[in-house]
Amino acid sequence: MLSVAAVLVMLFSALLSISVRWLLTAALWLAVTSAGAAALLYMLGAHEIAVIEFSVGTGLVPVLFVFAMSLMGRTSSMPTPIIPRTAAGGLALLCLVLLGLTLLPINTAGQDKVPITFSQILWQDRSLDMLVQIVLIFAGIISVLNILRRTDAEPPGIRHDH
Amino acid sequence: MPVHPVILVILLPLLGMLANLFLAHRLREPTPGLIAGAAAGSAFLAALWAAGMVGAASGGVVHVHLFDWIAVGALQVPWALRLDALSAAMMVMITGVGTLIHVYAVGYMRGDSRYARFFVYLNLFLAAMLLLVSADNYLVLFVGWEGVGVCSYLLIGFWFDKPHGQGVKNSTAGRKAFIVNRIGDAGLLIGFGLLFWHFDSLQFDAVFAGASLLPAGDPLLVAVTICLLAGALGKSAQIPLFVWLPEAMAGPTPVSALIHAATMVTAGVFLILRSEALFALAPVTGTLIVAIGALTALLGASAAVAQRDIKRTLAYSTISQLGFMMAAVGMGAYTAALFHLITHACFKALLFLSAGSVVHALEHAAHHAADHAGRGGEPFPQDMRQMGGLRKRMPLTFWTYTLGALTLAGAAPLAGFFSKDAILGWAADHNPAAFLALAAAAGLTAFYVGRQWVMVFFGAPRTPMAKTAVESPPIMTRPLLLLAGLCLVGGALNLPGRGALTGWLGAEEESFHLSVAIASLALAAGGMGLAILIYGRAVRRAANAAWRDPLEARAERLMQVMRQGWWIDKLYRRTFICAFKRTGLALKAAEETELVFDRLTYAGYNRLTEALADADETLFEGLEHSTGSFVQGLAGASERTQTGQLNWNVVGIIGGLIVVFAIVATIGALR
Amino acid sequence: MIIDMYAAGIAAVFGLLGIGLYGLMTLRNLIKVILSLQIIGKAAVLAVVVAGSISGEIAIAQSMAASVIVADTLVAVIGLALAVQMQRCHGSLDLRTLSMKFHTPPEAENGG
Amino acid sequence: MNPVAWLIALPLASSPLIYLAGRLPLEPRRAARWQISWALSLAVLAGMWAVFAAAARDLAALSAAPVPALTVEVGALNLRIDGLSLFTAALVLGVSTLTLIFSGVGVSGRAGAEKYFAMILATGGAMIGMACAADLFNLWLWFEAMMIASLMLVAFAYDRPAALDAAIKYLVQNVVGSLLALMGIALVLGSAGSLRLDAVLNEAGSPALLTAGALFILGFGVKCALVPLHTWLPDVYTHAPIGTAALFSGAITVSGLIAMLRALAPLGGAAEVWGSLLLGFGALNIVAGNLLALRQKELRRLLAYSSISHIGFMLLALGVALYTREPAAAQAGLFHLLNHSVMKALAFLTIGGGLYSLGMDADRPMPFRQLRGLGRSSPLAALALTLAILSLAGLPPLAGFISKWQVFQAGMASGSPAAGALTLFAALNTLLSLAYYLPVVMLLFADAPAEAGAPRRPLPWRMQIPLILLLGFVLLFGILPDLARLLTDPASAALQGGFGGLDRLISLNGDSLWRLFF
Repeated sequence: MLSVAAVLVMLFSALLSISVRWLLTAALWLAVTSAGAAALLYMLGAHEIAVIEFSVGTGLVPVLFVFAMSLMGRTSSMPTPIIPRTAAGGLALLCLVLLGLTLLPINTAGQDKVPITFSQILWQDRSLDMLVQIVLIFAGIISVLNILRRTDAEPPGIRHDH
Repeated sequence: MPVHPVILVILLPLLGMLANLFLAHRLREPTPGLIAGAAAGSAFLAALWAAGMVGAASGGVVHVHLFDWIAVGALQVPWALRLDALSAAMMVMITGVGTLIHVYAVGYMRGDSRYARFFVYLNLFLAAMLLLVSADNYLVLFVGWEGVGVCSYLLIGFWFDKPHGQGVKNSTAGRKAFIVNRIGDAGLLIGFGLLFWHFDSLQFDAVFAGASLLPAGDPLLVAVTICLLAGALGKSAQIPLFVWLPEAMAGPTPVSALIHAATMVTAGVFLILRSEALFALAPVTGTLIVAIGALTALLGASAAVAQRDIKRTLAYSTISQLGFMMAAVGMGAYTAALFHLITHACFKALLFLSAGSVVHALEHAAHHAADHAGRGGEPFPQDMRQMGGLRKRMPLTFWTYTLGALTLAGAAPLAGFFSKDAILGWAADHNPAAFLALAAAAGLTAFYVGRQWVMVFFGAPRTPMAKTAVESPPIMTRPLLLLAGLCLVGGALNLPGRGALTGWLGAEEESFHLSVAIASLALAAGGMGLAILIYGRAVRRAANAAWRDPLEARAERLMQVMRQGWWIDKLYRRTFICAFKRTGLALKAAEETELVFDRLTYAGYNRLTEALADADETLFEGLEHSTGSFVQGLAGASERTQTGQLNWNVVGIIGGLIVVFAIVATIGALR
Repeated sequence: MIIDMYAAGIAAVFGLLGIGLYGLMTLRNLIKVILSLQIIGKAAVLAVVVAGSISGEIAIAQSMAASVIVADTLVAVIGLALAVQMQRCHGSLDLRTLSMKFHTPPEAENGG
Repeated sequence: MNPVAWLIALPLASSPLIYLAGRLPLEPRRAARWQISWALSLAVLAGMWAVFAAAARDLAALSAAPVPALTVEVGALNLRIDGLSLFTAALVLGVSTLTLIFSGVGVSGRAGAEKYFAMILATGGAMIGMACAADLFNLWLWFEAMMIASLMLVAFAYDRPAALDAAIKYLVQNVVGSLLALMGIALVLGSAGSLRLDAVLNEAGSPALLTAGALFILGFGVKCALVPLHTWLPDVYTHAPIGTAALFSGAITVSGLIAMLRALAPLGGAAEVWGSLLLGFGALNIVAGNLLALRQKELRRLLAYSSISHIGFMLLALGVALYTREPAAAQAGLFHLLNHSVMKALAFLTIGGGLYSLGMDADRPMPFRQLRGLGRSSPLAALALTLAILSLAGLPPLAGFISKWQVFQAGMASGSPAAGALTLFAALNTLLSLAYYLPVVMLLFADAPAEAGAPRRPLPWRMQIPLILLLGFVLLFGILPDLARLLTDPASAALQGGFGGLDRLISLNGDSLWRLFF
């Protein structure tokens, strides 16, 4: 029952976070969604990832949003959607229904495997993934550095328009 | 391995092209032309050498394998050349006429700002055309086929930078030629696909061997031949794809002579000759070809009667003569078709080059006279109404032109008489309806060529530029003399009863009838006589360019319709082309269609011509608005889906999801 | 009991995916769009863990989920950086005004 | 560690160095440090070519194996270098090298150039890594890394709202796509418990795996611009720096296709389903790309839509390969992929060079008319663009004709009526494409309106070299297409091997799909 409650909290807060007018509130609702997700992850047996999700999703990401908003000085926005809400809702729903139709009945019989610890998998077996993650982070940092470059970095005397 | 002469034939023009391409900026005026001419001339010698090898070869065929090209799975297509009587005859003709035209162009193009580039294109064209005729499989043939298409496109639009919108017109003409040809090419490609699908090869020998195992009239063969025919109709400017050729005259005259009269346009006929083994097994297609050929011969000849432009007359004449060849191959008279193809190359090149000499002279005269002109409006050196009296000013050109005209009209014993007579004689034996149509076309031919001859050379000069024109330089007139000589003796190639060409090709065709020959001579004499009678009187009275064509005075609207190629081009423009440009409502289209039927069923000659004149404005306007654009409408509609807005883009993603999952769910459920 | 958890997890994946897609279609503010992406990202993390839990490969699934969380956070950071820069150069975060400006339809350019 | 791992490690490890080299405190001559990182990048690429040659040699030595592959073990995960990886590596290396040489003139004079060069290498390394991945999730991670790295290439002009807008679309749409693909991976993990790409999943027709495959096609399909998912592509091609456009059209876009094929391989039992989906998307791409290109007035946007239709040709061929297992089709599809990369890289680089020689800004969207007079100001660029466009239009004997012809042939030879009909349809569509290619060629040789004071610059050697090389390839692949088979043969063998022989086929009634429509 706890799991159902977590799911309900998640869906409710996710809905709120995309529908509230104030961006700050939206970011906070995202944090609640993340907390719900962390709880569900814990119940599914993914204890370590639950902690990571909680700290990143509830701690770091909303802070990032708030920081970005403070840089922009924007707090609220809710223009009329270009695509009517009902149409969008219908499309999303149709998409889910078709996905469900294709997928179900899904075989959810659990299997027992020899437990290998998370850290062993993460740092040894899948160390390649870790290496790729370093690439990912490096690329991301460079991207952000490039996007948020200060304009006065341009040296004089270099032609710009060729 | 010693270099085979066939390779040389293709390689020499290619070398000439490369030399001009890379040395152009170092060379002064006549040198690039001389290099190109030398390349063409040496290719001619190599072609003669190659032709000499045909007889010695076993089976009359030499295969020259250069290297592998495509080798994937079942598809094995090498770069291979084929030397047999047909390709040797074509190569000799192309390089021979080509050399003379190169020499002529050295003089004609003097002073052009892109002198060297012209010869680069011309040599490239020769190489492509030679590749086309000497290919050993359909794919190599297609390379040549597209190569000549590109060269033709580049050369038609060669003067794209002429002032007063003329340049734009020239480049539009080039593009039109290209696109119309591509319509045929699509058919050609599908035909190749079918051939490969069924015979697992595109080598001529393998395909023909495979085809010979099929019964005559096999649906596959009919489909293939119709696809190949589509390509041939585009290249050889036959109904319904002839509309590009009259406009192709926008190119320089040597180009018109070489590409759009003597060589490239005969590629369609060549394709059918080459695929003789397939067409012989598909009589249905043969009948279709005869019908198209005979109709085109008539249409071209009648349209030529009404032209005012000296080159457009010849262009329609080419269409008509190609119709003769098409009708011939359709009836199975392959040797006669090849014979006429060769003689036509000589006399049409002669006519074009003579016409070019006239235009060249008038252009220069107009240039000099520009200071003290002013009367008679803008001088237009290709308009025959502005000529007259050139017989005395340009005697050499006059005589060569006369010879060409007589050959075209079919006067004995010139080359055209024998070749045209071979076709007519065969038609009389095999297809009376085609015979009648072709004979009528022959009569019209004599008439329009007589009309042109009189209008250009006789009477008094009708404009200042015609008064001051002088004979062209020797570098231009000497090739004329050589070509005239060929027209005189060309008939000897395949005299009735002692068919050298027939024997060489290993064919057995004989269809000489004295009665047919006499009838055709009578038609030629009658047509020319009538033209001289009508126009001789008219030019004597005419004093300036404002004179009135005597036929136009009688049947103005009919002449107008004929002048515009029986409005077929306009019909396309207003239907297909506008389909690309406008959107219309289906309802309105239905209304307009009714209008068309109303108009067309209106009886009576007077009413018809009046209605046609009306229709010129209303019917076509209506069609233009109503046929609407399917393609462009679709393009517009799909363009509107590209909002560039992220929200809509996501809808696209979700749409894709929905479609894919609908399909996958169905598959899952079906299992 | 554990079966319930799987069902709940699958329901959460479906629900979050739907909400995220709906948000991407209806929201015009760039920041909200990035927020919707985060919601779909959570759905994906949940999907991985549910799948691992079902097949008994929970450790592998956890290791994957860790990488996915990192990637998602990076996406959020970059998206926000783009939004900040957009606000600086263009003064608006409204997707509609953005695209209207940069996607000139061909008609507009030639006047016909 | 197997030395061939340097093919991936070298660019990724040197990428930070290149970035740092560009930040050297050379205060008086700041532009010099960008030239240093340019030269350094070029050196790294040269090193990669050397490793590539070694890997090709090693792989050739293994040719006795049914599907030869070199293995690099990292933990429990492998990197597997087979024919398809080498094909991808050649593509990436070729396009990156030439673009980098080309960018030595334009980009390297601008602030931030060091980031651009570093990311070209990182993107390339990640893409090669992706093609070598042996694990489904690892593949996804490489794919994601490549996307983030290439994003910077799009957003290089950080002060231009249009470029930012393109970057936003690229980011959001591709992240949606990759998250969908990730859900597909989760499904594979959940129902099979294995993520190995060389695994054979016996229940390929089960609902979960069918869903997973469909999610792979859609998810990776965003990157390779399947038609309703393609909408980010025209904006990126139009507003990104010209070098980026060349990289995208030459390598990055098709990486989605390669990732898709890799990810579908374990689900090879249902190859008929994937094949028929790809066939459908192929036809859709060809039509939509052609129709959309018809009305474009901007050359770069036109080329973007033409890319979409060319991707349709690849999808068609690969669809035939999966649907009917016609071996020539995979080869034809990969050959067309290669040719398309060459032609498009040539076209985009030529636009850059041409605009440079006309004295204009190459990184903005470009209406056709700006190209007027290119024939006079830079004959090389005009010739290159003409041939690139004629080749794209499929004129013999250029490269584009041969591969289109092979696709056509493979479709006709497959014996499947559906595949045959679709290929025929595609062949007819090529006609339509001429209507938009030809006007461009005409403009090139028209005279320029005399714009006051527009300086004409000769093309510097760093711009000429890539143009000449690519031009050579367009001609070479047309006349000697068998040369390309050095690359495409092992690649298509690896592809077919990945999907398994006929013994792995589960009798899945793929034709039932067509029966719905015919």
